[in-house]
Amino acid sequence: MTGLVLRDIRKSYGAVDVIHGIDLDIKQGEFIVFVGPSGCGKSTLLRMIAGLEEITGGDMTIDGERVNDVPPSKRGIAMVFQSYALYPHMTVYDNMAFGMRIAGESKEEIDRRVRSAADILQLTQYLDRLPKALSGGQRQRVAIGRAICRDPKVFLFDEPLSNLDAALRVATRIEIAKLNEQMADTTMIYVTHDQVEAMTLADRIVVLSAGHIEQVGPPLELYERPANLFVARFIGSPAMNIIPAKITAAGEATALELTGGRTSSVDIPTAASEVGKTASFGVRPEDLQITTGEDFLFEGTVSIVEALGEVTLLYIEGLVPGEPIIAKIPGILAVRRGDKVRFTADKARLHLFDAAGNSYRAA
Amino acid sequence: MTGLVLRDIRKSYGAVDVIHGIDLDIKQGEFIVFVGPSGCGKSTLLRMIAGLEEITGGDMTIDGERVNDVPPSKRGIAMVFQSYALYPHMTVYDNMAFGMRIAGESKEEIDRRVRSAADILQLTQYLDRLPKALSGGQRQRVAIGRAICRDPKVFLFDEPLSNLDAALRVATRIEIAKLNEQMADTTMIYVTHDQVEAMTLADRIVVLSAGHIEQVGPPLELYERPANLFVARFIGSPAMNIIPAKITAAGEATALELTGGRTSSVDIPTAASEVGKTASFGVRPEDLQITTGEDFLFEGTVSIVEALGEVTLLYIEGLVPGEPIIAKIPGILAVRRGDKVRFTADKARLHLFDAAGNSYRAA
Amino acid sequence: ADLKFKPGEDSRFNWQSLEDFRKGHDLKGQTLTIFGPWRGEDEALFKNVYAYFVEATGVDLKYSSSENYEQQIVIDTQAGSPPDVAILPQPGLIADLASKGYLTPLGDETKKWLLDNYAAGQSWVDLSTFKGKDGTAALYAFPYKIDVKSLVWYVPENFEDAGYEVPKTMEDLKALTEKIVADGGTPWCIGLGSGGATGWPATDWVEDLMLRTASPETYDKWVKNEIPFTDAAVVGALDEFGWFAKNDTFVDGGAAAVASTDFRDSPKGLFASPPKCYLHHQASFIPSFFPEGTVVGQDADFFYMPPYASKPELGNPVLGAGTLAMITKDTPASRAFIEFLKTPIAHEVWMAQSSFLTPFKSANKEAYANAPMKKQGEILLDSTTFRFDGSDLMPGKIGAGAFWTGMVDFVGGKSANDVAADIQKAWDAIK
Amino acid sequence: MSQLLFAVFTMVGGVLACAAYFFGTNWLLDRIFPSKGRTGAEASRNLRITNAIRPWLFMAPALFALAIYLVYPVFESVRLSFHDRSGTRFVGFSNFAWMINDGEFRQSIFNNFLWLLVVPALATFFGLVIAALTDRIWWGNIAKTLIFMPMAISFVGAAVIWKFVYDFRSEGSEQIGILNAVVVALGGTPEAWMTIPFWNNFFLMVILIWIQTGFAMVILSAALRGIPEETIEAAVIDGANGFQIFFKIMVPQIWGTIAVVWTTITILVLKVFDIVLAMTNGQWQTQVLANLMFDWMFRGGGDFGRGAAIAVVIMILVVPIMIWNIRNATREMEGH
Amino acid sequence: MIASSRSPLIILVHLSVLLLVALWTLPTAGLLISSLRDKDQLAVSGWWTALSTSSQNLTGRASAPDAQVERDGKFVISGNLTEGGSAKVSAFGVRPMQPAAFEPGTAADIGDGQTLTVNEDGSYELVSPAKMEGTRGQRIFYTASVPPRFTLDNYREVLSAAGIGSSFINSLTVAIPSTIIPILVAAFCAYALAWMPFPGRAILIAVIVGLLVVPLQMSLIPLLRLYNGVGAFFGVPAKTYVGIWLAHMGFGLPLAIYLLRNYMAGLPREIMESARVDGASDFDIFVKIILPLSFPALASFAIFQFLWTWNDLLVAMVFLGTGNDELVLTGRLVNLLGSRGGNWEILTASAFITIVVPLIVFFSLQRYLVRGLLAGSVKGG
Ligand SMILES: Nc1ncnc2c1ncn2[C@@H]1O[C@H](COP(=O)(O)OP(=O)(O)OP(=O)(O)O)[C@@H](O)[C@H]1O
Ligand SMILES: Nc1ncnc2c1ncn2[C@@H]1O[C@H](COP(=O)(O)OP(=O)(O)OP(=O)(O)O)[C@@H](O)[C@H]1O
Ligand SMILES: [Mg+2]
Ligand SMILES: [Mg+2]
Repeated sequence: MTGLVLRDIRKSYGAVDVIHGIDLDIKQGEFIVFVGPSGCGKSTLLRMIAGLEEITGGDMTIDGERVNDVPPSKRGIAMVFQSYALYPHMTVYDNMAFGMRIAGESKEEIDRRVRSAADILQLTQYLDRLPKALSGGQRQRVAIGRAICRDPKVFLFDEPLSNLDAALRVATRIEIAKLNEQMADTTMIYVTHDQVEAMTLADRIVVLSAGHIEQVGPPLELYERPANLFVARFIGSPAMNIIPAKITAAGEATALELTGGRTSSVDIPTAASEVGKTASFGVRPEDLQITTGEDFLFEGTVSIVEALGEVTLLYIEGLVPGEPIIAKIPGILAVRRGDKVRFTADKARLHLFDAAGNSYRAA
Repeated sequence: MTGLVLRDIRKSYGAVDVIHGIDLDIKQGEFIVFVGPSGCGKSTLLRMIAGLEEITGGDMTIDGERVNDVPPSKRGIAMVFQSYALYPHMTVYDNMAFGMRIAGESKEEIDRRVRSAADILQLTQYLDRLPKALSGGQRQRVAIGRAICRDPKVFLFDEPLSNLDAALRVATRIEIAKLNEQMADTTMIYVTHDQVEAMTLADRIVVLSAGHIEQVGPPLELYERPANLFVARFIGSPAMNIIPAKITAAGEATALELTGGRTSSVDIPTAASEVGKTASFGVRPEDLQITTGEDFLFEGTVSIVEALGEVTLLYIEGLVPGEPIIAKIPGILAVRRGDKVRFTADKARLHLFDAAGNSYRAA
Repeated sequence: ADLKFKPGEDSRFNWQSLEDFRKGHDLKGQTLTIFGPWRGEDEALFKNVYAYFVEATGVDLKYSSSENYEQQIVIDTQAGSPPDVAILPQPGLIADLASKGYLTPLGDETKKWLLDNYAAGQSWVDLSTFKGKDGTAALYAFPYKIDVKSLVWYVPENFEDAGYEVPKTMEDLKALTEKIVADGGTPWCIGLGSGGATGWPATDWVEDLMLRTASPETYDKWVKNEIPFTDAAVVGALDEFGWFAKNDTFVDGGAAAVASTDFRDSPKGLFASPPKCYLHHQASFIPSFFPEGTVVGQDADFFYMPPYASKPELGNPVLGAGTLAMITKDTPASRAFIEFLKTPIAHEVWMAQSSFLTPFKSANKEAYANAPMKKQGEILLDSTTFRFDGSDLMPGKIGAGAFWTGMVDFVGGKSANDVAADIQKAWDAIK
Repeated sequence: MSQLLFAVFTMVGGVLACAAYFFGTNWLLDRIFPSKGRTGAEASRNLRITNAIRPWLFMAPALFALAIYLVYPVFESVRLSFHDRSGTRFVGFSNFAWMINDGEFRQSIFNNFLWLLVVPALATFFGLVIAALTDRIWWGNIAKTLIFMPMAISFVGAAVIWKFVYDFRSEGSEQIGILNAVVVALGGTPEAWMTIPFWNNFFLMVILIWIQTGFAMVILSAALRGIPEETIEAAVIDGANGFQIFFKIMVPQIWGTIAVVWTTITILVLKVFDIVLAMTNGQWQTQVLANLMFDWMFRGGGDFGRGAAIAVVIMILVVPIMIWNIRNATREMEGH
Repeated sequence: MIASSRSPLIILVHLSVLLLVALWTLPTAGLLISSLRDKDQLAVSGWWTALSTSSQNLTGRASAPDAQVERDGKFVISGNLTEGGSAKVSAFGVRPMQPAAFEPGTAADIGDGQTLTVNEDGSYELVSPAKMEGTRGQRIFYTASVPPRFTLDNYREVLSAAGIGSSFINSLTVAIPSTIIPILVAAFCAYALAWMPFPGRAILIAVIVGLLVVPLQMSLIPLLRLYNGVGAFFGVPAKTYVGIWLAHMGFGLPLAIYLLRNYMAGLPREIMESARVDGASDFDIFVKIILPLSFPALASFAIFQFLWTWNDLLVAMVFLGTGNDELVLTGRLVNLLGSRGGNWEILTASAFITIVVPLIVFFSLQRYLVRGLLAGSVKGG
């Protein structure tokens, strides 16, 4: 049971290289989430796994068998397309039943599975409609329904929840998680832009950037120990605050001088050779706390206050010119625009990256 | 400057009634966000405002003039379609320039505006591509770019950021906010499923459900004082926990008996006539705190722990059968599945709804 | 325009007639449009003729033709944009045009001219006289360029090798037919195929045989349907044709092949090796479908389709066809053109180029391009009876419709009586 | 050279004049009822007016040409159908009465129904199959060109071509028609295909199918290429094989176009006459309505009354197709 | 899709297309080969026999007696039956009924003491003890295997016909505007019928479909009358290029509108809406969105309209005339056929000459029948 193995997978459209060599081992039954900036190649990679896109270079094996040239229908996959790809001439019911009809399932079985999927996705009352009479979210749900009606070895989801409202999104996410639990042998590969989805669903997250892998690992590992600046910024919302710094002393803990003059020390060991080098100091918005004491990490002026209800986002100017530091403080605060605020943070939750952007912690 | 006024707007597709009578006053320059479950009629309403969908009943006026029959091109609107609706035969540049060319802008002006929009949306390197060679997110950005290139009286956005990654979404969101600030006279109407977008961007949020308005108000008002159960559940993620209860004593504060036997009291005044009635008690996941003391609100067994990094979600079974209570606790917790945990909450942040679902607070 | 034969040079031509004509006709600056049936090679030949007319009058002459000339002339006349002069091979069509008032009578003078100058003049006048719109009969057309149809073609050398003689009577012809079969050969090549006009060659057979079994008056009544198609005389002629065509051993390919063999292909059997047949009944135009290089008179020849010895009272009837010129727009130029056709030179020039026969007595027989042409010309001049192709005289729906179809049915196995009844029914329907 | 210049000049002039009409009238309309830069009420009133007028501006040249070239002749035909052979004397329904009693007419109606059943269905079917098959092979364009060729060949050419197919020579002599050559090679006896009653209709139909497949192929191949690729990909993922994709995904999505092609060929079949005219001219019981009409119109001077009466029948036969199209169009517009 | 292109099914696809192409081109191939054959062969043997060496019964003729030479007291005529000697004689005879009576090389007695010898290579020798008389040579029947022989004579004949060049230009002058103008007119009309709401739209569509059936022949006379009337009124000739363009347009419009409307109605609604929101008028939308997106439909219709006008004879004859300077190519070629239309060799060659231009048009417009023109424009089913 070797699952899905990608070896130096490459893709180019004519002269445009889109995927630059991906190596990835996906175990059977694993839930893998691809994240990455828009246009980094997630959909392309997914489509290559599905067999819809020719693989320009490299090898792909499923269960030990090279599948580069195996047609999609023989790969045992189900896929939710980013653009839905519903059959415009079929009703919702038929859209969902199509795959099973092809597979020759019995009428009752088809009906049972379609209705249960429709139930989960709150589509029951739309079963007789054509896609063109559905809202965006409803279409997306039909696309999901079509995939979960089938019983594949590998599930591929391309941003399946992007057009759903929060409640439905949570509900559907949980359904997908359940599905994953019930079908322990089924591999799921999932593309999303939603941090919560990525963090809650994934066994491992693959962070892609411009056609290559930045980091692969379980969600919390990526959150707590991002391998590099890119991952650090990408995982977590709002993104990690990065402050240019200089290493002033190495050892078990590293002492730094931040831009703006304040000094700090982080619980990350560095080699003596690093002293004097420039580095990037990182702290997540949610790790910042407001303090009135003197032992603060930095101080700044609030330029924007965004009250989201459960939390409040503060945009702090003054440290890195042009790039506000963001702080995410629970609850609704009395802070106003223009206030000067001091912040502190737990030393263990600070991050440090070298000039090339790689984490010192990982090293 | 009366802005946009909707009076008893209705829409039906044949026999299907989709919009059941919407009354809404939008002031010029306001930023209005429509939220609501998938399929509730947001896109339809937006399309009616744009003039793309015939208005079955009611009146719509812009600046005091009835526009029911005014064609889209005369309404001074720009729109981002949920399904992008790019011109497939034009490059990204031409897609964005189209509206200005029609309006007869000068070449330089067009170029300037297209390039600046492309810059904001990180599309500069794709300007010469056709839509079919773009990723989903890139297409969506082109659609946004097309709208912001123009200079309309009313901006209509239908889920413009749904396919973007978190970082880009934040960036674009901020751009839209800036745009809104710069163009103080421009009304913006925005459909989204993203709570953060809704909360941060909106002057007022309109919560729609099944074709009618549930509540209209500034974001924090909706969060803090939802008018009814629907809004309460809809705003905030994860949704507010609702626990059936019975009013045991009325007055300045109301005393309750929750399902499961615990009693509680909320800082909401009720009339004496309400005593004995069933009600719904609500508490937001983020308002719950773990306590070890005896003064707890309720106790339950943790069935799922979702660690998202900055917060941890706990699913608590045992109170309402089949419906877990969710708690959102900052940080990464040591709580495990199966643990028994006690929760408490700030009295001021509790909610109470009558049997019909309306909030006692609002009354 | 270049003149094919230099005026005054060849004594075969009556150049004087051209000079005489030139005097009374100056048409400089006028135009004349002629619509005719001749295309391809024929058109070139005709061009050489009218060149003299142009040269003499200075008229600007535009000739045009069309594959679907029948349709074209109907459309043009109906729509009010007819040519000045139309030349058509179908008296039936001309009758129709005349009855709708689209033609200009040529006048008594022309009638008299025809009576005087054409051999069997009365036949020609009768042929060219039609009822006008008001119902009065008048001479509307001028016969010009005749085809003789009563010809049987053969290869003299094959006859020589087999020891056959050219038959002088119909009885001989039938005997020869049987003899060839007895010798192991196939006597006849008959092909009725002609695309949409399939069947017409058979009508020539029937007409030819009709003239040899019944009186010319009966023939005239027949074509006017004054006797029904089912008349014994007609059925008899049909059966005569059937004797030849419906006997599998008499025709190449058997009776079944007759209807579907193209008339243009069928004479090729004469020249095959070994010959597929020895005899072929067809009009004077057929040599253009002989294999390339065939010299008429040497490689192939014809004899007059003989009459029955048993019916001497019928004499030597000749079946023919031809084209008739008429004025569709009365202008001096179109009048002049008809006048031109009355000059011997208008006939001789074409005679000298081949494939042209004329009953015009004043045209010099020596002008014929070759011996076979001359021989045909003599057949025409010697005929005691001349009759125009009957199917062309019948109404279009019959002569170019039911009759054709009937003949196809006939060779396909239907009895003569049934076929005649069918055709008569169709005729009744259009009355 | 001067002729060439003249040709180029007239061509450019003609096309430009046509383009100028559309630009000009449109510009004028916007000029007369301006809405840009006008105040609300006036602008929207003007807009309503222009919106009501503009469709007719767009359609005017087409409607004009249709009216003159097709509608007017239709009325003329109807008028003629009540008149005698020269189109001058009113004769009431006698032409129609004659028609019903005419055996040839009944034969034609029967044959026409045969044609209507067979030709549109087969031509569309082959066109569809070929369009689909050639769509994804590298030499598809070449294959399509070859199959399109019969369409491009002039009718006279086609007649010769089929002569070389159906030609019949008696048994024993060398066949020059390939069909009989094959029959003989297989040990059969040659047949005069065109003369076998009833079946000869089908031999004629083969010719029209052979020609019209190119038409169906071109139109359908344009439609096939408009199918969203993703739906096919989705079907591939759903495990559908080539046939299932073709019949369950592609065909339903271009159903509208298939109907259009079918309708067009059906109507064309109603009008078909040149094949029959050239091959048999209606003999051996192959007569069809259009050829019958042609025959009556032009043979030997023509009988306009009867010709027109047959034309009227042909036009009446198309009415069901028109009704069906109205239904389709209204349904489609509701869907919008 | 790429991955599936390697499945065994694709071989089946190749094979079936091959079969269909073969079926469809076989008749035309016959025409092509026939057009390259000697005209006498056309009606005598099947075109497919022309491809291989065939055994044929032929008739030849010895040289005329005036070519005889006296040799050893005998009179001899010799020569070769097969020009160039490419054929191989397998038998010969001197009587039509026994064309294969003698082996090559044997001396056949033909009476009067004369003997004839024909050798395999076609050379013959006629030996007579007495001086031969007459003007014609002795016929010789022989069976020979003749290698395939093709000739361009038919084409040469057609192409060298007078006036073919100007007819070609006439045809183009008729066909090109007759293709472009109706497309433009029909496209506007189709757009209005597909996307502009107005009362009576469905009926209008149906009427246009109905007009497809109007038989061309019915219209000719009333129309020509109209033309003559208009021509007389304005004092211009009735038969002009403008007249024929309009006629072709009128006859082509129903199909054009029907096809184009169907196509345009299928374009995604959102694209049009988006343009409308962008401030585009109907005219803008038509010119800038609909036209470019309708290229496949426009191209396919253009192919047909061009073809019909190019191959048309009837309309050109009626509306342009049959005179020498107006004759279109089809008219010119038909006229070459002669009054009785029997010259198949000209028919075959001219069929191929006329087919060239439409095929070029087809091939060059075919690339507009593109795939995925709408890809990336909208998302959803
Ligand atoms: N043509 C139609 N015929 C019938 N019902 C339709 C049609 N178009 C849309 N609807 C229905 O109208 C309702 C509102 O659709 P709308 O697109 O406005 O939803 P929405 O709020 O935008 O949803 P989403 O968030 O999923 O995009 C949906 O339930 C949809 O099914
Ligand atoms: N046909 C094509 N030709 C050239 N480039 C293409 C083509 N299709 C996609 N691309 C490019 O490939 C890159 C990867 O596209 P892909 O759709 O995989 O992105 P993605 O990661 O799914 O993005 P998103 O999150 O926006 O959907 C993009 O930059 C896109 O512009
Ligand atoms: Mg993507
Ligand atoms: Mg929507």
